[in-house]
Amino acid sequence: MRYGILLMGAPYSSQASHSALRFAKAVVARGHALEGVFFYHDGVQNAARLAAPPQDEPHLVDAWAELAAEHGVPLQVCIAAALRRGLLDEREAARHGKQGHSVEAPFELTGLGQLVDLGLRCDRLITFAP
Amino acid sequence: MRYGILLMGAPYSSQASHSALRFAKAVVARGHALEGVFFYHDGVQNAARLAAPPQDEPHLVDAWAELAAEHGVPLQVCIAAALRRGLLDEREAARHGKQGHSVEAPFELTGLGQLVDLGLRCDRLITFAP
Amino acid sequence: MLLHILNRSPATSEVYRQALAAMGPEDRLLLIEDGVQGAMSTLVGHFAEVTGRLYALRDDLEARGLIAHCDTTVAVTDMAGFVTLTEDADRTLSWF
Amino acid sequence: MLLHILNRSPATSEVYRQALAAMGPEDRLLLIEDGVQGAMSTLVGHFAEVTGRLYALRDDLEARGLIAHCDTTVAVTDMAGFVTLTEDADRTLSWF
Amino acid sequence: MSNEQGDLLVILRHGPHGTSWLREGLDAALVAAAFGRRVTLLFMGEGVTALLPGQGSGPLGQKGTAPTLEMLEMYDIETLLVEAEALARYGLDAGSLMLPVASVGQGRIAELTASHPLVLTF
Amino acid sequence: MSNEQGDLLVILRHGPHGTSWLREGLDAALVAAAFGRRVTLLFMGEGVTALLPGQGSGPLGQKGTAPTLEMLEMYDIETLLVEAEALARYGLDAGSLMLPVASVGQGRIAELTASHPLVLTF
Repeated sequence: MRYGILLMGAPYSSQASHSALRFAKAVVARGHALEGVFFYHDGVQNAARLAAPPQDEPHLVDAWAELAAEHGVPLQVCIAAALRRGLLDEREAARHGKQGHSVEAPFELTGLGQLVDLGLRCDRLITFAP
Repeated sequence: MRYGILLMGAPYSSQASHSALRFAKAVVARGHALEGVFFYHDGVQNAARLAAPPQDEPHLVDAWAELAAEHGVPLQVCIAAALRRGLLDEREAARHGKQGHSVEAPFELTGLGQLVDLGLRCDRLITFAP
Repeated sequence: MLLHILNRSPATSEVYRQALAAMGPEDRLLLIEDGVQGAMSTLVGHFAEVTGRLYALRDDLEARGLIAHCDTTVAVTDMAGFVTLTEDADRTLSWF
Repeated sequence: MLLHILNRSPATSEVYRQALAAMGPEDRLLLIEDGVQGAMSTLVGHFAEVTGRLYALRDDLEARGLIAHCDTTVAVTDMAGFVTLTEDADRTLSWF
Repeated sequence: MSNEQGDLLVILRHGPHGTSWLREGLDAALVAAAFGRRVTLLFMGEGVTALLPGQGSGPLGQKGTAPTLEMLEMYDIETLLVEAEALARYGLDAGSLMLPVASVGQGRIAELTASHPLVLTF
Repeated sequence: MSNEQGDLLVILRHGPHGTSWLREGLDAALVAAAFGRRVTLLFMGEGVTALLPGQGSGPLGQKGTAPTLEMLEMYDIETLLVEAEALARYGLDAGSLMLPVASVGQGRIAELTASHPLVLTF
């Protein structure tokens, strides 16, 4: 089956990111196709490239990037939710006249339409929220 | 009287930042001394220098910086809560081997001890949380 | 006398019980943000034990279209009044 | 048949009522995260109307020291079982 | 899409101003509608307070969600449902809300969640 | 400080793993204690579940808060109070928790909040 995940919780503040990542791995292990993870609301914080958690805690940003690298899962971040929260890639930073950026590949800023598309295209969309 | 504020909500996600800022202005207008604002939990997101909200919405990061400039209010950000959430100033970015930074003056990364100090030093500590 | 500050609605969250449990006989309770829903005549019964010591923030009532629904037993206050409430109290506690 | 997923405790949040209100007669309810508190024998009564269709995630029960408190009427499942539950259902809805 | 109910059910469970859930849920509904999807909105629990008349801007000038709700018709989002139990809990009357809505009971809510290909909760 | 109750009352109202409130509240308590302040902990509502024995690490290996609680004594945080009503609601017995605690009723909680120079809620 084709699965999609909607993640709306920030890492470290709530367990939503842990649950989503764990579910994603179980979906892939079961042989399903994970068509994408869409990050909305506070979930966009999962794309914060500067996150520096203590070494004895899981690094969730890196864990998502590893999932993308190993299984080709697109990591789509709602651009409107991200900009409000200070999460900009290089292109958006330039557009807004800001020095530096806080989001990088494999996370990609995209529109909310991609969430609707993911939800209607997949057989299952599972939401994890704070 | 001497006032302190503890802010634990992220801007845009909850009203806590709006309430705290509005209360801060009312405290100053009333002639009290606002000795500091301490940002903890998701409140550290108020220091996200790259925040780019739509132009018809209040820019909370800038509003805090204006409060600091006009009234000399220290803006203290819990360093442990900030690092986990991807909020690093130039010094911490260098220390963690990251290119770029997401926090700048007048926000300053500091330890939790400053919260206890603020709470015990002030006549009133008001907490705003999500 | 302490000022307790509650920002959750009694219709959605049990947190209001904690605020009430922690209140002394003279303490006051200020409803802010989504907490002002508790000032509605239909919900104010949750705060019966602190009648006369219950306040709600006008700005938050107005933003939500709740002024007309606010019970007459609730003291409506503006931001300056919020500051005064914190002055009058020895300390404040927030419940969220 | 839908799978509903609840991550809030009935002891703190009224959200469980929304999940129950939205459930059809065959739908199932999976408790995860803080929601697994609802599987405790002392709290499971909130879910009486879905007895036999109530599941709880083992990982989250174990992490919280709640395995021994879990009511015998609740079906405990692991992550692979979570995926199976989503396969068996037509869709899932999350309540938070 | 063959479903007469529409493609997408968006369940809104939060009031205005306190959090961004309502706004972000509405944004999802508007985008879906703009892409040609038929959208049904269901206001549950605290969500019914989103429909109170006479809302204002927030304390620092944030515009709130009422102006967005007033635009729903332009996006062809015309099916607005409210949970009957929530209306009762808040002591509100469906006819007193800022937009025309239909009140739905518990059984109907289960039918709605079962019949829409995509359901999002906010 | 002359107050025999101690300087700081930290009220913990969330369980482990689900959110970071419990950990961040404990961190504040530990820091205050490390700076020589006398700290009292009060577990209210869901917070009592922080004291359940037999907790494990989280699903991705996050260590949780139980190891931190076991270190409290080293920080001279010895006054651990739990809300009696919360124990009853969860069907727990004070004696079955992972640390020695005292159960306190509603009137005592109001006394505690009134008598501490600084009270923080998490």
